Amino acid sequence: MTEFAVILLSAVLVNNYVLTKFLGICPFLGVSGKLETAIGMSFAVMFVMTLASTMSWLIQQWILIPLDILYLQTVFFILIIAALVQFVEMVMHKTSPVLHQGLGIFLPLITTNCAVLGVAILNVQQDYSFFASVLYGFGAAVGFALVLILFSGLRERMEGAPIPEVFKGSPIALITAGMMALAFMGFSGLVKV
Amino acid sequence: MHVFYAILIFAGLALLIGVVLALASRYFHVEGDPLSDNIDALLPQTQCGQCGYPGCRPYANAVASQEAEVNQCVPGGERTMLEIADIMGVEPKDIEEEESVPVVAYIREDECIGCTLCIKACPVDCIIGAPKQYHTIIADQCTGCTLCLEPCPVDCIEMVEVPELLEHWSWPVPGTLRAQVAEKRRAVHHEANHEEENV
Amino acid sequence: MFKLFDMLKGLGEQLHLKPQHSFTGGVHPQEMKKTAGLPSMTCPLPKQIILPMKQHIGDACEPMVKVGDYVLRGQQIAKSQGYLSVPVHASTSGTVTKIEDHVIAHPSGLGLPCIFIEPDGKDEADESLYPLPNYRSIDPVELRERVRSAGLAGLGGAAFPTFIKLVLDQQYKIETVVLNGIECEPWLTNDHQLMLEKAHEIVTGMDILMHMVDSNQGIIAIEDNKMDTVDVMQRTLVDMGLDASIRIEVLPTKYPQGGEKQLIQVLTGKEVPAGRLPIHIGILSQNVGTTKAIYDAVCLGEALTERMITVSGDALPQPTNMRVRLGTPVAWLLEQCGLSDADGIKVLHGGPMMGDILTDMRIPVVKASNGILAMRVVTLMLAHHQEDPCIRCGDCGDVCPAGLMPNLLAMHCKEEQFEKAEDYNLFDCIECGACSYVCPSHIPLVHYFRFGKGQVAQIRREKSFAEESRQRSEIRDARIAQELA
Amino acid sequence: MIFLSSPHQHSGNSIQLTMFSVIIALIPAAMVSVYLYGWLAVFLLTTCIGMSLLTEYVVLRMMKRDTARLWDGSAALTGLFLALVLPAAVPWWIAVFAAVFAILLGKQLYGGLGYNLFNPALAARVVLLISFPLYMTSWLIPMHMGAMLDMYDFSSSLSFFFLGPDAVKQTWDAITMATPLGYVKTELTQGVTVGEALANYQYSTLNAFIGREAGSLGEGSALALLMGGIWLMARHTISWHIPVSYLLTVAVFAGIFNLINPDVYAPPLFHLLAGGLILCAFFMATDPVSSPSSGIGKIVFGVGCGVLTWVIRTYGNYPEGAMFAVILMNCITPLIDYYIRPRVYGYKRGKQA
Repeated sequence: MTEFAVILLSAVLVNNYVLTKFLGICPFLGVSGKLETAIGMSFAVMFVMTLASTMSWLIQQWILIPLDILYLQTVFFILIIAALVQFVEMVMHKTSPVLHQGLGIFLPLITTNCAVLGVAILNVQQDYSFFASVLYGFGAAVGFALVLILFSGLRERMEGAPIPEVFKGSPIALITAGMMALAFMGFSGLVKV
Repeated sequence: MHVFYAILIFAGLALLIGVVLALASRYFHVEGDPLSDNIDALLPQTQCGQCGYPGCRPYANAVASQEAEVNQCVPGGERTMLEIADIMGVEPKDIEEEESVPVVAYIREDECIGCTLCIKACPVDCIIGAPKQYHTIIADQCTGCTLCLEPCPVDCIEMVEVPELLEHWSWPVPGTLRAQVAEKRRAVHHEANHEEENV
Repeated sequence: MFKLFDMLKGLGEQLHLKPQHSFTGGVHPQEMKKTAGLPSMTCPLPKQIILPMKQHIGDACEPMVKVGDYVLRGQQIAKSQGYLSVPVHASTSGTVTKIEDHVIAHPSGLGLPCIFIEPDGKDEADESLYPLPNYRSIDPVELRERVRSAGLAGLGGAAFPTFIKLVLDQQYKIETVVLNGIECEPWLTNDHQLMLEKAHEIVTGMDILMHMVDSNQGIIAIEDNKMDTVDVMQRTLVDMGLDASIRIEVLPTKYPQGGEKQLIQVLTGKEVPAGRLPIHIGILSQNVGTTKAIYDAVCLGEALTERMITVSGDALPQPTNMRVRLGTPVAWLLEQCGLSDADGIKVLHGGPMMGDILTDMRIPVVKASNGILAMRVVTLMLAHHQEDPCIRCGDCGDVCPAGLMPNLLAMHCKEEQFEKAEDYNLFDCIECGACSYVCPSHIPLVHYFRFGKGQVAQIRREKSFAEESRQRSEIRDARIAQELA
Repeated sequence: MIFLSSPHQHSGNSIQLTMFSVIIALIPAAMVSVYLYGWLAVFLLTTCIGMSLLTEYVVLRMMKRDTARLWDGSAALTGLFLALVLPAAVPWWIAVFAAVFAILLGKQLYGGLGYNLFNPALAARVVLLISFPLYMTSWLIPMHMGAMLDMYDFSSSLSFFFLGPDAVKQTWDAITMATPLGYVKTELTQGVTVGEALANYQYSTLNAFIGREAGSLGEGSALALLMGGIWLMARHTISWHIPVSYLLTVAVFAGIFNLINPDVYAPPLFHLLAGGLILCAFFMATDPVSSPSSGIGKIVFGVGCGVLTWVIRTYGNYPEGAMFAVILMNCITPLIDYYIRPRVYGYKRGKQA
């Protein structure tokens, strides 16, 4: 039980994907303009990441290792992730066209998102059990979602602020992300992995 | 041999996923295009044609199918452009917003020859009259599109400013000078009249 | 946790305040009630009376007289158009000289059709409304019609047609009649003075109201800065034998306690649900001046032609309360109080918290005019209208009686994000001004809300117009298609 | 003439008034710091405040903004805050760096007063702690403990401030000591119990309360800070919500865990008086710009700060969590403002009419 809590806490706060591993920066900066889209993106990423870590574990254990074709790991993982993203996009287009429009290009981009591929690869590297790896994928996604939603709240607040012209947009967003990363340093040592 | 297996398995898996996705795409197929309805709802429905399309609906269709830019609706101004850009998920574009006061068309009835050409031009059917009779414009329904000015053979239609009503008055943004508001209204009105003289 | 918080708050309120309930927020501006206790005087007739065709909230009236007609005091000169409307009466006898647009007391400085009367000085009264002194034996429906035809609108400042509030429908049984003698605006004392001078008339008016809505519970609400009126009212109640059914509640002074919703909350602990009216929770509240006017209309048969106005302000040599004929120009009123030089002075219509700056001294007083204040510009917000950035201190939210977050609301209005502003309950703002009053950055918050409300209304108008146009255009397209076919 | 809506009267409150009352409220704490560290405290305070004002002035000029803003008191206040959260032993260039960072990156780049997302002083403090951990965790032995009084005269202090310990023929080890929080944390990892560690440290609650323990310049004296904080609350410059909920949460968490295992978890009073908690609770977390607006939001904010402070202190690598907690909660402030709103008149909770 403690082990699982440690995995979750570590993935969400201490080794946050965005702020300490610097993975998934592209959607982090791209879809954080509005709170609503950020929340939609968070759920999409949570779904994809959890499933991707589950599937990658299964493929790793049942296909890649038995057949000794570990060198095809990346290709297999990308295939699975791409299919998952495609599936999510179709469901979303059907159920929530507005969110689909809002996420725009970033939804297909999850396919090549380093965070999603990263979670799949890091997962198998760490030799987790099946449940632990699902939890790890989920935790990483929750961490991503947490940071993305917080960041979009901050960016919404910055709207309309008289920020100097040269710092408007990405520069000030990156400075803010840096400050957040520093703040998250406070969590270091929280769990000893 | 080993490589052959690997390729086979990879191809098999890809095929399987392809089939699942194909089924899913059939199951989750999206009917129609709610997008153009949504855009049409944002347009001011002046039907003025300034966007280059014959009315608001065609422009909405064009935007939805990404044939037209989001900044072609002049009467809608910046607000409409931003709203359209928002639902299209594209970057807002500059728009030439002209400062304007609301105007409606007015027929000088003693000059009207009753030719009905303006009635045919009006996109919202707000000119009433019969052949050889004076025509008149229902000011409450006129969108101010100016499409009736051109066809009139005797140039008896002019655009007049809608009088500012106390009931429809609203507070300007804080810091606005009273003199500025009056001045702007006067200037725009003057310009409109001036243009008319030139035509 | 919210429950705990509410509990703590309730506990705090019980410890601090005498009455059982209070409203959230509120401020304590300097009272400046200089004219309190000064006997009221009658304003002499001006040289010209200007009567706007709309002196109430609702639809404008239609003139019934022509230029050159001779009219009597109390004669109806304009009839109401539409339901939410009350007629206008000549406020003195004289000749109608013209009917044309004239600037009125409105922040826009725009004009409305007005009837101009040149008084002949005889002040002859019209007798068409007969007195009904035995009101207890008269059908409420007839009394309600009297209240409407006498032109009564709320004299507290909002000028909502009075008869609309007198719902006789059994569906909404009115339990409690509240007499609003709070007068929480600084400077104003007209209600205060009226209660001192016309206690009998006010209590009778209240009795008429209670008869009309068949209620036997009345509350007279007075703030504790007017203790002299409490004595007078109490004595009057005892004299008239009404002290069993009507009680006086003395409330600690706090602005905006006189707001109808706030007062109801203080007296009963109940809130008027959003989008509904006090009658829906069984309460009828009327202002002191209106109640006195009800007495005049019913027992004396007099239409509303005169009202009590506080003429005061830090630039006025002789502040006083005056009984003024409706339609009297403000300049005339100020002249009577010794104001000759208007340099560096702005005149407010209403109190300093909710009133407007008058744009013109020729503006006539109307049913809604409860105060005319001549203020030196340096003492007004106008003097430092430059706003500093919002530091989000939240003081505005602490004082908001409606429980809004004014700083965020104003920010959304400023950035023209009106949908978000509506989400933050823009339309539940009562514009009391408490937020702007305390803002350390001098942000004109109420102004932003009014701007936002106006813009939202305009957008809605435009949307509905666009929808109509779209339908007409579609019908036309269909017709053309048919003709071609 | 302009269009101007009612109200036409004003309470007379202003930004300047607010800022200067906070500065006045911090004067007792600043005086205690002078008592503890003598001339060094004076140097640090002047450097921080001076550099903050200078940076503010330069930035305002560069951005072509009204330089009168300099006197609204916010830059001076940021400088004062900054000085009070720095250890007394930092060299001059750290103070300068901190002031420039706080004003430039913490405040002006975000659009100046009213737009900063994080408390500028705390943001600078966090950056320093992570960039210069040695300087930021070396705590000078206070003057009254009397070890090296000769180091504290004017000229020695000056040389130390500008040239470091070598200039006064000292070594870091000789002139610094651990704070109670840091000491307990280190001892706990060695398997020593809290009680023993406190006894070894010769910890006294009274000393901690009146501020005779080592620590940052202004965080020592709970007494001085409480005086200022309660005065501010009485003036309604700050509301009670954040300080009370913050301190209460820390006390409750510490209390519960202390009851469960007093050997591992420090007692509540120790937590309350230690480190920068009281300074943060009364002066940093209540920074109006970066904290929520509504009363309920403030309580949520305070509780969040409390939980994070205790968690970081107890389980994290850093002995002191208060400033991390406040900065982390600053990130959440916009969401709190968005989701947690006061109940509007005429609505039931949850926005139903």
